[in-house]
Amino acid sequence: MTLDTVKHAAETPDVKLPWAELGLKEDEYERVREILGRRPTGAELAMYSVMWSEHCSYKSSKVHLRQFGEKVPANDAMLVGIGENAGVVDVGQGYAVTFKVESHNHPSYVEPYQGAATGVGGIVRDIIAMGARPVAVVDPLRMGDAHHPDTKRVLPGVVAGIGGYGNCLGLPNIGGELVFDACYQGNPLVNAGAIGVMRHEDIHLAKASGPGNKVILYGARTGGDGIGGASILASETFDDTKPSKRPAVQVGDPFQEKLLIECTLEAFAEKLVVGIQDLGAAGLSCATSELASNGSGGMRVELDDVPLRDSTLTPEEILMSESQERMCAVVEPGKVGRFLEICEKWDVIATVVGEVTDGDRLEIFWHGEKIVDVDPRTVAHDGPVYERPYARPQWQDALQADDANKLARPADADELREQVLKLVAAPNQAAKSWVTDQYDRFVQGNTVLAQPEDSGMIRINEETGLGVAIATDGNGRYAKLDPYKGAQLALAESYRNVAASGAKPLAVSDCLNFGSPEDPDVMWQFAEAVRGLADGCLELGTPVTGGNVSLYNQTGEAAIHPTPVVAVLGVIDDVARRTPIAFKEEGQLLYLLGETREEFGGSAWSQVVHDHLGGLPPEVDLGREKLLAEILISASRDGMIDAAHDLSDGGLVQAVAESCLRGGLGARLIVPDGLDAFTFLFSESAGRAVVAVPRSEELRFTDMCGARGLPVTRIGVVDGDAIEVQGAFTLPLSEVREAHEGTIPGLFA
Amino acid sequence: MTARIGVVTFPGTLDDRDTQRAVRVAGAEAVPLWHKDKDLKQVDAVVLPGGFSYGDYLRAGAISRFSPVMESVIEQAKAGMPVLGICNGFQVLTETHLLPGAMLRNNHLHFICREQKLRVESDRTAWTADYTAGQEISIPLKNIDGQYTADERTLDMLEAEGRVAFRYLDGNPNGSLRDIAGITNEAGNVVGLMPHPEHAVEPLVGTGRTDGLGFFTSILKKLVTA
Amino acid sequence: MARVVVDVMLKPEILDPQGQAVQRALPRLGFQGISDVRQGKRFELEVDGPVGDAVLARIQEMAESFLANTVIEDFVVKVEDEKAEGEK
Amino acid sequence: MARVVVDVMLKPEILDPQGQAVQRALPRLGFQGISDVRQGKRFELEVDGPVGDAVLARIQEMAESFLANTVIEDFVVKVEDEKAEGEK
Ligand SMILES: Nc1ncnc2c1ncn2[C@@H]1O[C@H](COP(=O)(O)OP(=O)(O)O)[C@@H](O)[C@H]1O
Ligand SMILES: [Mg+2]
Repeated sequence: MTLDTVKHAAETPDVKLPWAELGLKEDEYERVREILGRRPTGAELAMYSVMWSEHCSYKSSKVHLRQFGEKVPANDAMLVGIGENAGVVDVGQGYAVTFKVESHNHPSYVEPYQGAATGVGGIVRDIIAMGARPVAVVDPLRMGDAHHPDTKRVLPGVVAGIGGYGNCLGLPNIGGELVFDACYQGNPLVNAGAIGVMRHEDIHLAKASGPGNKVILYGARTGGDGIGGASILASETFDDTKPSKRPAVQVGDPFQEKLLIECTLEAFAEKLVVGIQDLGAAGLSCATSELASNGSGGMRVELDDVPLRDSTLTPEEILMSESQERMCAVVEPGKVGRFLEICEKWDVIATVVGEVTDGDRLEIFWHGEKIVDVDPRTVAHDGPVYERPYARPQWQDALQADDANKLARPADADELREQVLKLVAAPNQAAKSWVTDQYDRFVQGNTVLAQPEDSGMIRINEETGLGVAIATDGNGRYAKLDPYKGAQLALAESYRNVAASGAKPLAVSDCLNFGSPEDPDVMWQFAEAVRGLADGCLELGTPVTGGNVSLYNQTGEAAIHPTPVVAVLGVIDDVARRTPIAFKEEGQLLYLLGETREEFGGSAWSQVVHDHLGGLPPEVDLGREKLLAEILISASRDGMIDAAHDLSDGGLVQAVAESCLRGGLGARLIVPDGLDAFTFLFSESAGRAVVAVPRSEELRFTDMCGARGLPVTRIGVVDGDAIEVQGAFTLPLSEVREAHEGTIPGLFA
Repeated sequence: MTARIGVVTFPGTLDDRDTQRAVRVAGAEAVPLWHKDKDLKQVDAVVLPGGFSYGDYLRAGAISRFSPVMESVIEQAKAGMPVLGICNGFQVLTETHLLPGAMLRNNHLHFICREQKLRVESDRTAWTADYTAGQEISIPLKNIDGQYTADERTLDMLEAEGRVAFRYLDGNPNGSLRDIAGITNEAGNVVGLMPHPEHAVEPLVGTGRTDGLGFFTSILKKLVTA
Repeated sequence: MARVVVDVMLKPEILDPQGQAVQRALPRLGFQGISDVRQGKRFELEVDGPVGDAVLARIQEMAESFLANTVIEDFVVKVEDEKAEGEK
Repeated sequence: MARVVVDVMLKPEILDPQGQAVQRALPRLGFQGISDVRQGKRFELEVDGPVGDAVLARIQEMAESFLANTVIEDFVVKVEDEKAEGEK
């Protein structure tokens, strides 16, 4: 077998390469030839094909994602924006926080445990790569029908994988979601988010500058993971006899990753690192081309120096391998010794594999021969950009016309009571502690709030009490009815959750999960959702700092509901004033903030009682969301409320039930004038929250709401051991608890 | 004068920084100890904190047990130095045979993280003097290999000698025999338990309780008055 | 009563963090000359009645669909020869 | 190069939660006639050079002090007969 060197490629222009098998389109391959002025070598083709994939190049989504950069709200918190491994925001007192959400959907369907585990591993490396110590993770999940046998395979595995990896890494899991819907049956969504904290001066970027600086690969050895494509390249074109037995599934090694975190942070602390990049999708191809293209010069890499787990790997495979738990650092020559010492201290394998050059080429060598010679920018940044056609689906009007407000409502108080129980016991509304109890939420000793609170909250400074909060939300049912509003409702809910716990919403990360971009219906959903989110962020003043796009979540013609998952990060100057959801003091007054309208489109009630999805989602009023957030934060600051819980799917009754169960006390509710009991309990109007106010603060609180123009309605009092809706029904808390807490263990334990 | 309490870090230890914080909150000085280092830096007591040392890949605690630092800890523990093993630390202590028995996978096979009620059965150990025997406390529990097991003879001996230091209340979380959550050696200087007192020393974080602080104040008083 | 053993090992190309951790620990414990360690699972099944071909086929199926995760693991089914045991 | 296998199983008197979970699941999956399941570990060691008595004694020692926790586990060390392999 002859090595396909650059020289060889130039001399043999007519050799056929398996570009189609590697996922490139004909025009894309032609573009590569044009860029290089010759045919690519096998190694170059490997690099272009992975870097120009949908996953790495965002070729279908780019034209839309630009809006996040264009519609940027005036917000001086943003320190690093879109384009880096993760965005960074200023949270005060010299601290910066980085956070991001990513998807690991498909791998988690194939191998739930390892797929989900390596998803956590990947997002955490993005956080380390920014210079931060990871301090928490979150896991927004979407699964198929709760009663489907395959869900019993996927969910327990996913949960065990997220726990297995995150627990072993020592990262508290402080939030997430679990939503079931048949639309996710063959395409479960496993999104994972992470937060990291650093001092401003510790921010690191993925760039290789300074000719002569060394490129160090450290962490796990490189194996044949995730290189199906490259194996084709190796076997079909260059060596037909070679067995292409390469694993499609990666196995995570959280212990290795823990060592990686500690040794990287130690190197940062000693200021040894000029630039850094994690190895995720596209492995070394991505790390070298991105580091080089973001830096000032070129880069030269000796592939023979990469430590291998499998000595039969070809150079193409080494370049494409997605072996987990690896990082790449750029270090000045004088500091290499110390860097390697730190790696050794932590038993982490580290190897100098190349150096920054003063040229502008990325050159990669194998057995002394040059097998890659490219302008790294053409690999990392000049990928194809598609203007995919999109159009409002023909079925959209009919879907919206199928009005949920016209569904049969409970005929009497008994039926109402029954539906309340049914709602709180439905898999989507039921308690998720069977899941969250498999996650360590206490490790690191800074967890202020975790599930089932509205947001997860972490203290970042023990002396001052400075903390951050995070919430993630995304209602695919709303987004299906109207993707523009659906995206804004996801943003609004996440924003409201952060504010309800007393923190000030600051910035956004998102994970956009959609079907195939080649379907104009899906592309329209995507375009609308991005437009909605960008407009919403502009209005709320919370910039999008980064995120992830996951497309092709569909089986045959059937796409998942458009599912934009939005994470909002907030800051709280002193975690001592956080607001929990629990009703804990008898006699405290319950107030409903915001307005309740007859809004049942996409609601939990319409799903649980009628198995219906149609009509319009709730109205969005972001001005109102802002006002509500301000009131919730002021009330927390001035000690006017003891509990707050945002209202979302399931409406008021769901929120009250959760707050009662959390605090172990009941509530007596009075249906306000102008509302019927059904609408009061089940409507999903946005921009609302329920708060518990100590009697001594009642006047001050209602005056504040009045003065600022936020509708506020007294709806009852914390009392007894039942949820009583006056004039309608009484539900003993024990009965509510049994219904709410029994479902998920009943299905999956 | 205050006491110097060493907190060991193995590769994969997770709760070392929390344990150092708990030591400080109690008013003692926390001294980080490194697994490759035999030197105990003249500490007065040692805590082996929780986590997944070496990923718990062979068996929880099995690989760390052979570290240089443990050679010294074993030697000193036998000479009477107070040693507390929390969770993974407890597992290490059973692997070294400083404490009898062993840990199995939880009977339900899941990692479990929850607030756990315990009864302090013995206030005669170096780490529990600030509690009273029979006192009920509530601290976080979080593990997957937390099912305590030992043969009947050992269990009977532990009971007879009053060496069951903590017992689970309100439901056994993992199938541990005789609801055992923690035990002590004969001399009372070496104590191991699965739940995490270091996560319950401040009202604002964790479960919001401070029921775990007594471990650290117990040892501090003992050392300072000694 | 017969015993059937199912050995389940990660496929050779799959990373085995557990085996690696053991291997790396060996030199520190003073054991030299072991160039690779893989850690897998061993299931011992006590079967009622004789283990004929039909039973073995069922166990094979059970191993494939349940005991092993064939995405990442290989397995071997063996009827145990009771006498060969007991080396310890 | 030779392969030595160390099988580690929980002692018979120790409750085996993993084996039990497997056994409980079998009837639901349609597998009858298995009266007991125990789950243990299998270590495959690749030894440089020939496996003489001295090497075996060392591995025995390694199993006893490290691979198994003899408070709860028994172990068996076997030199693998390469030809007997490959049933799958
Ligand atoms: N939906 C999105 N919203 C905002 N930013 C996005 C989105 N998707 C991707 N990005 C940004 O594009 C950049 C490249 O993303 P990606 O290739 O996933 O990064 P990485 O490889 O570090 O995970 C990142 O800065 C990421 O935050
Ligand atoms: Mg990255």
